[in-house]
Amino acid sequence: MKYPYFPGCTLYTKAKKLDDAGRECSQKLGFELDELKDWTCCGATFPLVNDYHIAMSGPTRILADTKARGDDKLVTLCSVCFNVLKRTNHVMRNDEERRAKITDFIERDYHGEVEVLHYLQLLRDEIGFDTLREKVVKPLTGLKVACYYGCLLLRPVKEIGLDAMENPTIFEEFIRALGAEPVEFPYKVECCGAFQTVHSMTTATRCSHDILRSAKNSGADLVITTCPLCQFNLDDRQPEIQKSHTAFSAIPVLYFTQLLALALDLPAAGLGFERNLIDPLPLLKEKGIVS
Amino acid sequence: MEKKLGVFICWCGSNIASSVDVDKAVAEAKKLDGVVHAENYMYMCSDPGQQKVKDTISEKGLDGVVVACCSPRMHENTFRKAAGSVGLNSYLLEIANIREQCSWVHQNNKPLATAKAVSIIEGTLDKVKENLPLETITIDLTKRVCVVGGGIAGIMSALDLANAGYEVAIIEKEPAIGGHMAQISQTFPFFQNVPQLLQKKIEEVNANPRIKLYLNSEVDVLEGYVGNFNVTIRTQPAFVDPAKCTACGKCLEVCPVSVADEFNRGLSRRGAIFRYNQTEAARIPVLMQSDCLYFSAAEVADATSCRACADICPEQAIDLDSIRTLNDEFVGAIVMATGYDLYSPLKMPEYGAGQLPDVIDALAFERLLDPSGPTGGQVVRPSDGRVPKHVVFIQCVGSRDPERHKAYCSRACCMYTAKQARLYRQQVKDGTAYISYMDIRSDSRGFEEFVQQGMEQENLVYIRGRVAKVIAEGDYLRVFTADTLSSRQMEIEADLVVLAMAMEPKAGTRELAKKMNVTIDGDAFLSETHIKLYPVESSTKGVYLAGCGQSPKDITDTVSQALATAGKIQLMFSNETLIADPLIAEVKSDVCSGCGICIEICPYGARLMNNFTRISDVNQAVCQGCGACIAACPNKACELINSTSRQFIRMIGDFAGKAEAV
Amino acid sequence: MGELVELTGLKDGQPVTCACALGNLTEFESVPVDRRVMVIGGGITGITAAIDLGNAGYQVMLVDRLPSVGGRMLQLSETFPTLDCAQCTLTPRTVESGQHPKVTLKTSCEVIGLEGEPGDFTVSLRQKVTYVDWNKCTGCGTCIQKCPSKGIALFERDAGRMTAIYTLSPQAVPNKPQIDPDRCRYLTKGKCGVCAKSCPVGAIDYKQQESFFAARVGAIIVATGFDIYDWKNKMPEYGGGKIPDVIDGLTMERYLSASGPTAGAMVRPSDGKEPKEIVFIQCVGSRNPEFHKAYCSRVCCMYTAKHARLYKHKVHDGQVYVFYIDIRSTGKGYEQFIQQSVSEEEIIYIRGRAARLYREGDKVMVQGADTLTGKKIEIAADMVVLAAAMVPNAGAQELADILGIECNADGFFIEDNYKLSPVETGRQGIYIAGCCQGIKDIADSSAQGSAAASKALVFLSTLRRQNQEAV
Amino acid sequence: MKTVISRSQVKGDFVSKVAEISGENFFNCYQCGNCSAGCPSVDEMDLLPSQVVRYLQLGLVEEVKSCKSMWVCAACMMCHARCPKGVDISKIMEALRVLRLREVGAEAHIDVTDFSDDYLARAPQIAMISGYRKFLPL
Repeated sequence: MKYPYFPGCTLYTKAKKLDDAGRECSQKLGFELDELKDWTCCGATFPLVNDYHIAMSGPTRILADTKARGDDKLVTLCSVCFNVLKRTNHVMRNDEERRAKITDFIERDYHGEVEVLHYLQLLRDEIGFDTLREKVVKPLTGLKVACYYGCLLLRPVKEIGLDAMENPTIFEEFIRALGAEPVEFPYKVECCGAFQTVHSMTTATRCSHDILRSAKNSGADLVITTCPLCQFNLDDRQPEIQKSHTAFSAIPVLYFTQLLALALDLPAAGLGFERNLIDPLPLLKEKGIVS
Repeated sequence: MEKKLGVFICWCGSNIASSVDVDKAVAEAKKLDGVVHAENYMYMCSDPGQQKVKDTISEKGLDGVVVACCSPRMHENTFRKAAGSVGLNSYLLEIANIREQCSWVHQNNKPLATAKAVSIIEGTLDKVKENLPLETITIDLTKRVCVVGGGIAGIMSALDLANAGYEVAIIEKEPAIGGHMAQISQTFPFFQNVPQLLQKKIEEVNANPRIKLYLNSEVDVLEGYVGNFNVTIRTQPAFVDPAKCTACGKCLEVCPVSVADEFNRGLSRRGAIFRYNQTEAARIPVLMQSDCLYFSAAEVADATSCRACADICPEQAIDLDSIRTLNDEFVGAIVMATGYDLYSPLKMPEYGAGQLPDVIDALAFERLLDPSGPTGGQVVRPSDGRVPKHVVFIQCVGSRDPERHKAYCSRACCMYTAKQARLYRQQVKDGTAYISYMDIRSDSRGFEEFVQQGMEQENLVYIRGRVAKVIAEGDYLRVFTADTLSSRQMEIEADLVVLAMAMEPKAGTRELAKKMNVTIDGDAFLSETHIKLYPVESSTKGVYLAGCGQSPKDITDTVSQALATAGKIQLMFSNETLIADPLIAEVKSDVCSGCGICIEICPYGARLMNNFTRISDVNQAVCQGCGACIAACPNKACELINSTSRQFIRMIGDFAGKAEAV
Repeated sequence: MGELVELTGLKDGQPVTCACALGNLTEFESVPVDRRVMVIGGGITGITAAIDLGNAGYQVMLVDRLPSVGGRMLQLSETFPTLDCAQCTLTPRTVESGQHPKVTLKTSCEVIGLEGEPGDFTVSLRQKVTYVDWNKCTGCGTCIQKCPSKGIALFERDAGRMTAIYTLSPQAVPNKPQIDPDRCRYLTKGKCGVCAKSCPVGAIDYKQQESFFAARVGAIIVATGFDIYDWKNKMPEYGGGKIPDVIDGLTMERYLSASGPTAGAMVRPSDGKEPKEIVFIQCVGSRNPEFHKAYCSRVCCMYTAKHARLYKHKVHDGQVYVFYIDIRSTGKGYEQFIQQSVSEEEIIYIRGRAARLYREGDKVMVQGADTLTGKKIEIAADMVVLAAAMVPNAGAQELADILGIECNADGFFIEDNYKLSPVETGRQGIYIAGCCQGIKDIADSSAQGSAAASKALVFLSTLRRQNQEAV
Repeated sequence: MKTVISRSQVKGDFVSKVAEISGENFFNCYQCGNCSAGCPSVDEMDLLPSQVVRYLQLGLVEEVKSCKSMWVCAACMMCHARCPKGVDISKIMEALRVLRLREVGAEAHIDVTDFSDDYLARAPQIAMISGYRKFLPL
């Protein structure tokens, strides 16, 4: 089975590990991620004012390209890209006036025909977590995982509709399928500070601390995310957090595809753990997941 | 011979006069064929206005009248009565609706509105020309009442009616009457002991020979019509024979089942056989079929069915094989006192209800406060039985939330929350009570004072802001809120959180309303006919509404409403028979082929096949003149009296003509 | 009360001495006393109770101090939350009460004494002087057209003018005029007499004396209603009634009413201009235990929102500000009504009391605060409407003493039990309903009217049964 | 210091513009404060989210224009997700931001030269691009 795939800028560089693992796993799981040709940046933020059409022309073009290939689905791995494409698609489907303006501008014909899927969603709805459980080679037994959703995978619910806003479960179901144990923690849908990391670092640091503390208090060994920005904030803020909160002990923050890869017994070496600021290997070794 | 017609045009203050030129309308009306009199007046419905109509009828000997004013719903009766009082058959008077159907919808086009008004008047005149003088129909009246719901509304209504000398049947779903009031500890604003108040009323009910109780019962079928309802009542099997049972309690001890106790809002557990509550009225145990192993064994293979309770009972009072029963009650009127449920806290995941044991709803807190409750009236945490030192009460949970939950205000929460917080503080002297609110709604006599006292004497901390989230941290709860008055985001560390959940109509109200053919609103509350003039009358004649099934309200207002239904029914019963409108269907016996289509189509069961003549008769008492059969009849054998096809075709002709003119 | 002594001697069938009394008293007395009820107060509550009892076959005497029934509701423009015209809703009921064969209207009439016991009360009443023989009067209205002396109209809340001989409204039931002795030229200066001359049936009687009569009834329903708090004399901070463009809510009703003094045109009192910026202030005298009334007047939040909405319907480019403490919209559909008004009409609700009003040029300066922004707010308004507290009608305490029932410190009649007997008083056979028991809206009032009627019915029918069983 | 409110200011251009491009009706808000209660950025804010809407209701333009809150909003949309009246404050914040950034001579709110090399080496593109979009003049 072939799925059109949009990696996005970050996954091509800073978050390569997220991308690589995702692609390799797909083969193990019996489907192929078929990367779009000459794709462009999605814009990284969905324009929240209704007169900022130019910001939507990028994502619209990506969607129109997918349609032009004759496809009706588009898969993404990055929460940000997912959110931007999904919301753009929502406008294309429901806002006649703005759709006309934008498609005229980029000279493409598009009415929101494509369905935007997140990799997780693909696993749940197209592959099925039960199938996934069967394909797992190395169950991550004994690993306590805090599934951090963040904002963009879920909100706004009416437009994204991936899962419930307050108590989503897709991520936990995924983790159970891998044989690991998800821990409930109250901050799983709170914000990490997002792009404030380039403007108000204190916000990002404080938000990250709340999330990580809550995850640790709930007994988590590590935190997983779908979003490079979340991963960056949660991982890279930790040294600073430790300065201000001496009691705080570090906790690794991984991409969900990295755990997936481990469970499918892909070599840990190829998973780019060296890029993690907080090294997960000691923990993974201790848990007997990597030798 | 042609009728002498009169036209009376009402200004309705400026409601009509501002967009319809009433003088021009009069002038135009005078020109119309058969019209011998036309005039206008500021309020035709007023005393002098009606006097004009009466005087003109007698002076000019009118034998047809059209009053052009508001909807016939408002004033048809008013004017027909007036006409009748001076000897004109009231069915020769018709209303031409030139307000709702004309002036209100054409406010910025006076000439057009005026022309339309005139054509409406002309059409109505043509109808009147062919109207027949009619006499009202009399219907038998059974002076017995059925009250659906044994909460405080049903009890008070039943007591008044029974004391007035009428027989009453109360249908209660639960094993005991008292409703939600039985779960409540004390009242606001006077801290009266609710169990005592209620017990007195329950005893009055039990002592009253005219009141018959159907417990564990529901309405199965409703047939008939005002004055002559036949209510079929389905009663769950009474596994315990009250005549034999001595309430020794042995059965309670041996039952192996343990489930959450609904009456105590899950704060305690009970067996499959249990006492519904602690009131004297419920001393006889009841057996919940759905929980009992004897019955579930039937489904589960190789399970030996449990008979522990039946076997231990020294009186052989328990018969596990007893069956449900059906009874018929023939009554003249029905009171719908179906009451409310609390909106499920599970719909508020952000408050952790259902997951966090120390987040409870308001009725659960009432159980904690009740001396006969699961904790003997001690406020303690469900999780570990500790006395909570910091309690956060959250108001408007699910209420005033059009986006995700209920748009309406649940009315009683502000007051019972203040009461609960005060009672808590009176019990836990070193405790703190925080109340998260948007607006404090203490609007009845003594309520405002009650809340203010709470702040002054029990130092209740009111925080103006909606709570965003409640999470568990260690063994306490963290409440994320904001105080919009000090403009601060706040986090409160609480031991217990109490949710003032929205009130919603009792589960099943929708279905019941359908059975009783009573209309409901978008939130499934029972609809009254007119919020001011007919606040307790339902859309179906003879069916009355009381209590929270109609809209959320406190006990006082519920009781007022219940008494009002009793009053309305007493005055209906003060006559020996009922009078009905003769504007119903009739059958041309020479045209009817007896195909029976009308019988299928009639929503009131008013059409019956006459087995002797083989044509379809009309039950005059039941027919509401809806016209369904007229539309359905393939042979045009049915007509609505005084609304015949001929009359309507003429009226349409009039409008069409005018339409071309404009 | 000297006359009371001899009055109590009155027996059934004794004719009423006063010529201005309406209604056939002999018919009222044609039924046994346990089938007669007196309703005191002819507002929506009293009328509802009276008609219910009449329809139940009881003879009812409906007593009101004013010359015609209808009460406060007749003064209202349109009613929340449906915006029905109050006239259209009420007039059929007033008319019905006037025409009902079993209801006897006693207007311009006051209760002055009570004897006897539950089931057989003897109520003494004073028939006030009207200077018009209502039995002769046909209500043709010529006198009113001809009367040369004009003055402030009670019914119009100072917003309109009326003649010295008047009916409260064009829809008055009964439609019989009476003379205001303080303004009548003949009665003050001894010359004029235009009404007497113009009356086709010679009903004017300048020499008319007040008279007294008694009525025996089985039960009594008290529905004496409310009045507006005397803010003009008690609240100097709001101009004490000296600022022409500061009016109270009930006066606003008259301005908004199609049948009001301005025929529904939205103008301000001072110069008849259309107000473009209008400020509503809630809780004026209410929720103020220190200086005024501790209680909440319950209906102000809703009628203020209604006023704001009706105002916007008339002045599309106008701006509305509402000073409030808490928005209280607890009835069926009320919350939705307020939220819709705010969203659609862009009404600005400012959370805080207005501290002071003063006039500057042709503006009314409003000094208030918004506790949500934490700012002191000042608005230069064209007009200000005060939602003044509602209080029990004058004389509630006296009536309570006469009837032997209880009144609280605020003058509201006290029921037997707040929860389970909201309309019964400490005294059997006497019931209370409507705003005299506690401020409430029309829906709750009329429901209570029916509730009181029910209680009276139950009491009397039980009494009859007991008597029969005794025989 | 007292605040004078008038019709002209309540219906001022700036306020109307914010309403227009955000597509939100401020008068839907009944000031329950739920947004402020759940907002992650409040610590860095001078006006609570609910207050920003409040100021717009009253047309207090200057305070709103100069407030820090719009700049520290992380557009996490939690406020909208829980708003009982369906007001999307993230849109209002964005509207305020872009109107400020569209002004002639609008200043930049971040400076790329501030960022250390190893920060730039690690910070994901999405962070930088979002940053440019949210904080640099258009």
